[in-house]
Amino acid sequence: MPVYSQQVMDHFMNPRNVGEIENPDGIGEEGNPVCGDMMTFYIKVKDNRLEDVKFKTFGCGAAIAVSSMVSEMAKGKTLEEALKITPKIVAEELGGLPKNKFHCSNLGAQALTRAIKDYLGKKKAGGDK
Amino acid sequence: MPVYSQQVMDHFMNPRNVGEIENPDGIGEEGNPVCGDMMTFYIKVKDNRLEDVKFKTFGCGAAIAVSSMVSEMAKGKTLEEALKITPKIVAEELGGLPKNKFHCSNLGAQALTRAIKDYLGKKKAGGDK
Amino acid sequence: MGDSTITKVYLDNAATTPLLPEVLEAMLPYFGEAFGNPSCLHDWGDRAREAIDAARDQVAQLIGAAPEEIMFTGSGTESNNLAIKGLALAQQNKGKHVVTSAIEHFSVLHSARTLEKWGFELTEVPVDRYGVVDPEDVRRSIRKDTVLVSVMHANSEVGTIEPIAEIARVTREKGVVFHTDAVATAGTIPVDVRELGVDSLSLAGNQFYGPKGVGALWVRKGVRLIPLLDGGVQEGGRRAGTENVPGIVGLGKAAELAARHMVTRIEHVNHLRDRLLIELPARVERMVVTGHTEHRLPGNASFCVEFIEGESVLMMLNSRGIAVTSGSACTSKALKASHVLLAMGLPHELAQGSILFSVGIANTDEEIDYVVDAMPSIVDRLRQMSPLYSKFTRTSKGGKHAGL
Amino acid sequence: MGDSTITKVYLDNAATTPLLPEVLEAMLPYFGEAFGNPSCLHDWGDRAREAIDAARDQVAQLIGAAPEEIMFTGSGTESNNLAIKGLALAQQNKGKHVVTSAIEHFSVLHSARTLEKWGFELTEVPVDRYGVVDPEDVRRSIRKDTVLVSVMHANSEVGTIEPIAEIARVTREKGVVFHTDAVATAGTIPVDVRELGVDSLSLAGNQFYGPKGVGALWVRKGVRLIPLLDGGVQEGGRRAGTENVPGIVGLGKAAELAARHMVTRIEHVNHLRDRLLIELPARVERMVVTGHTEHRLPGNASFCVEFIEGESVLMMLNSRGIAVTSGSACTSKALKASHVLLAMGLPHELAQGSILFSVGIANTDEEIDYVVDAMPSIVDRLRQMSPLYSKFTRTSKGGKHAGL
Ligand SMILES: Cc1ncc(COP(=O)(O)O)c(C=O)c1O
Ligand SMILES: Cc1ncc(COP(=O)(O)O)c(C=O)c1O
Repeated sequence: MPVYSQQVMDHFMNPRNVGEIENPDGIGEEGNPVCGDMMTFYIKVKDNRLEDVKFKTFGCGAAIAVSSMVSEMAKGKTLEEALKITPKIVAEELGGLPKNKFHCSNLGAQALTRAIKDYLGKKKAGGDK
Repeated sequence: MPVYSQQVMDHFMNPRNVGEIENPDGIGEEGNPVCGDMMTFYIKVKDNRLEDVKFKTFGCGAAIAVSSMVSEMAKGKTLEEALKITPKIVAEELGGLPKNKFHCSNLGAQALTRAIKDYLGKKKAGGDK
Repeated sequence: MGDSTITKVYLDNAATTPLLPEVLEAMLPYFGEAFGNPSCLHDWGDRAREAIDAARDQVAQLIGAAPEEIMFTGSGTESNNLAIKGLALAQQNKGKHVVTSAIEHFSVLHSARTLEKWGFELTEVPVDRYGVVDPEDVRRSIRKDTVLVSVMHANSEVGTIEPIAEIARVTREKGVVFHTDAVATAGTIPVDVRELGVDSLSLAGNQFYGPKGVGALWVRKGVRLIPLLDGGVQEGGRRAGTENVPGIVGLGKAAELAARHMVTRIEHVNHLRDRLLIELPARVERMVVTGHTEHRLPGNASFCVEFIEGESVLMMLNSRGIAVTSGSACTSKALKASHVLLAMGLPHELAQGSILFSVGIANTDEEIDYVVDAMPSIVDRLRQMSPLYSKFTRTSKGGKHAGL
Repeated sequence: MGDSTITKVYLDNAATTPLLPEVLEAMLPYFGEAFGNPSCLHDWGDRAREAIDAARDQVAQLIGAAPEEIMFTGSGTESNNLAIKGLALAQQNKGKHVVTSAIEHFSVLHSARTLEKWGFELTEVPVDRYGVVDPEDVRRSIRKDTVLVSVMHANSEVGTIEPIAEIARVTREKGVVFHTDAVATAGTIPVDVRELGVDSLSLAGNQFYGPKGVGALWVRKGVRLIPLLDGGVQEGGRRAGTENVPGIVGLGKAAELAARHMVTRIEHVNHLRDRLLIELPARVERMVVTGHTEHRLPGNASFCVEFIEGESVLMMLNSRGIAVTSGSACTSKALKASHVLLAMGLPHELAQGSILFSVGIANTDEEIDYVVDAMPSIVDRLRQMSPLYSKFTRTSKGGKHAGL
């Protein structure tokens, strides 16, 4: 499908890290079904690193590919590194996205960020306790 | 040429009565080169009949065919009969004309009428003399 | 079930249909030695002019019109633009109010929006949950200054056929010009402009096995229209530009074939369509039919699949060689849910899961087997990825599903 | 001289050109299995989309443009309507004055007249007796509220090529958008939008051995344009409607071939054209060349024949199998003398006798022999019928002829 790059097609047809994590350290949700795309990211953190990243996505081909790519890029990274995953980098790693699909790459990075912040918030709350 | 009927094509390709009459009894001119069509009719009258009719025409295919048809229809008719040749009858005899060529059939009948009136006027003038 | 040799199934005939070989055959001479310009006064011009005159007769025949009332255009979209803008502008000193339905094709809706920019007012009459316009709603929407009503004959996205003759009774009573967009119906189901009672009707060749790049607009004799394309005097001065002669010839031939084979075509595609309408929801839970059950375009099998999004279904189907459309994706490429489904009252998330199978005359029972077999695992796979589906399974699985 | 086996000679390439077999070849797959709708997200859609993208590259290449600046339309007429109306409307709060030349094609002139109805003012700059626009006249016509200048690249009726680059220098200096109608030049002579310095340029496939029913409009990136056809988001939202895929592919192929063979084509048609320009007036008294001698379209041999009317010459030539055009007869079918010739200062009666031979790449020396042989007797025959000619012969035969 020339609208989408080979990388997008690969991540769409064989998405990495689909699923949920039981008792995740952080959860991040972005988008909503009304606008057509919704992503939930689950993370497991160990020694400040993303030991595991999983996602579930409702959305178009790009949304699924972006989620998959973000999860793959994030896995194994430190939290600081993972927070530096920008929509632009995600789109580049996917070999580009059609203009009207840019917002999907925003959502992916945002959902991951939310999950990390969720973790950091909980940790802080836990530390404070 | 389906824009023109077979009759029009015949009269255009083989126009009858082209030419001038030396010392005509009447001359009628209609139209002008600015508007694209101009016809001159020459008549010879004997015993109130059109013994001879000739024309010269500058104009489109329809104008030439109309002139030819009018000349043929008029020849041998009495003046009264010839004055009854209307544009409509000319167009009918030609198997119809395209809408934007109707004015050509007007011109033909008018030029003939003018030639007859020219003759009648001269005769009157001559008779008065 | 499922013939293992099948690798490609085209079920997107609502987007465009394949050209019939007979139609191409009819067109070929006009790409060859009969290449003349119909406006020209010589043998080449004559041959081209005769060809488009013959095509005009064929199209007129298809819709019960007089040939001189038919104009050829470059697309269904152009026909609709010409009708909406041309009919409204021609009457603007009578009034500046136009009425459309809420589920018109964008070529009608956006033309009406352009009229709004030019100072017109626009009323969009609603539809019910099957996509049907109520003629009484049209009646209520008509004002003293209403100059044009436009309601489509059928909506290709959900297949619903509108009560055009009933609406025409209202517009005639009110003395308002009535245009109908018959792009989805002309050449597919019987269309007779006198029986429908409309004043203007648009159609497109590529919807019934004719060529792309050619459409037609019928306007009842005596109804005034301001041209969209100014220039030469082609098409009676109402649509300038050198005529697409081969395209017009193809449209004519397609019209002739459509008229001749309409009954058998309808039977064929409705048989396959009915299989999809019945077998898919039987195999896929929470896959619901959209549109009207009875007043429905032949070949149209439109659904919404809960918890997943249409484009991803479409892409998965494509990976199995199956071509379909999601919502109005093909014409809008927009990310928004179809305006048609929303106007029918479907919730956004359900509308996102729209998927349209449109059957054509070339499709077979084996192909339908293949599709019915492919669909459940695709839906399943996408639902396994969907956070909406996990929420649904976590909560009462037997609960009421959203919408419809 | 004159090959007796010749029975048909097409010398009306200005009206439309025959389709090249290679072009039809390129189009055929898109009438066949590659019939998809380019907007659709499946393999059929992809194949069609790739095809129009490739054609966009080919057309861009022909005129030195960026592919994304090219829009496909349904004709040269549509391109001109879109440009004139679309560029003017997009700037109407900057000003409501447009400038064209007096010899534009009706698709430009009548679009400008429509703008007048919408409250714009129009200035038509004159031409000299060769049909040339003076860039200084354009400069003088530009006012504070001028938003668009449109001057054609060449006039196909008399062949005159306009000083577009010079005019563009003026419009750029004044900051006014400049459109040029290159329907008669693109694909025929070198056209480079950057060298010309224009902001918008229209072209049509059937002028250079491509298909009918397809044109293109180039608009410089960043220049705003209001669409003419509202609807889907095809062509970047600037021209809605399902694309004429085979037509677009054909236009692309024709553009590629035109670019590749331009030099040899020009040599060929100019050789034959020059024979007509020299031999016809040598054989037919008072047959005068119209248009510019140097800045002239290849293949264009335009004349006025005194004392007779063009259509009758055309019909006589047609009876001998020779296809030509008189004035703008082909596009206007009007009875009026060509507005182009009148703008060049020719008297009406002379303008009535206009006759255009337009040579194409398929014409041969033998055909020119045949035409040169046929012409004197035809003119003679019609002059024998002409009252103007008898007046002329009766008065001083050696006198000055009218006009020129
Ligand atoms: C109902 C309706 N109207 C108009 C159109 C526009 O036709 P086109 O895209 O051929 O211009 C379509 C296209 O599918 C349609 O379904
Ligand atoms: C200079 C010029 N512009 C525009 C056009 C219009 O092109 P079309 O009739 O293909 O729409 C023509 C047609 O010959 C032309 O010569």
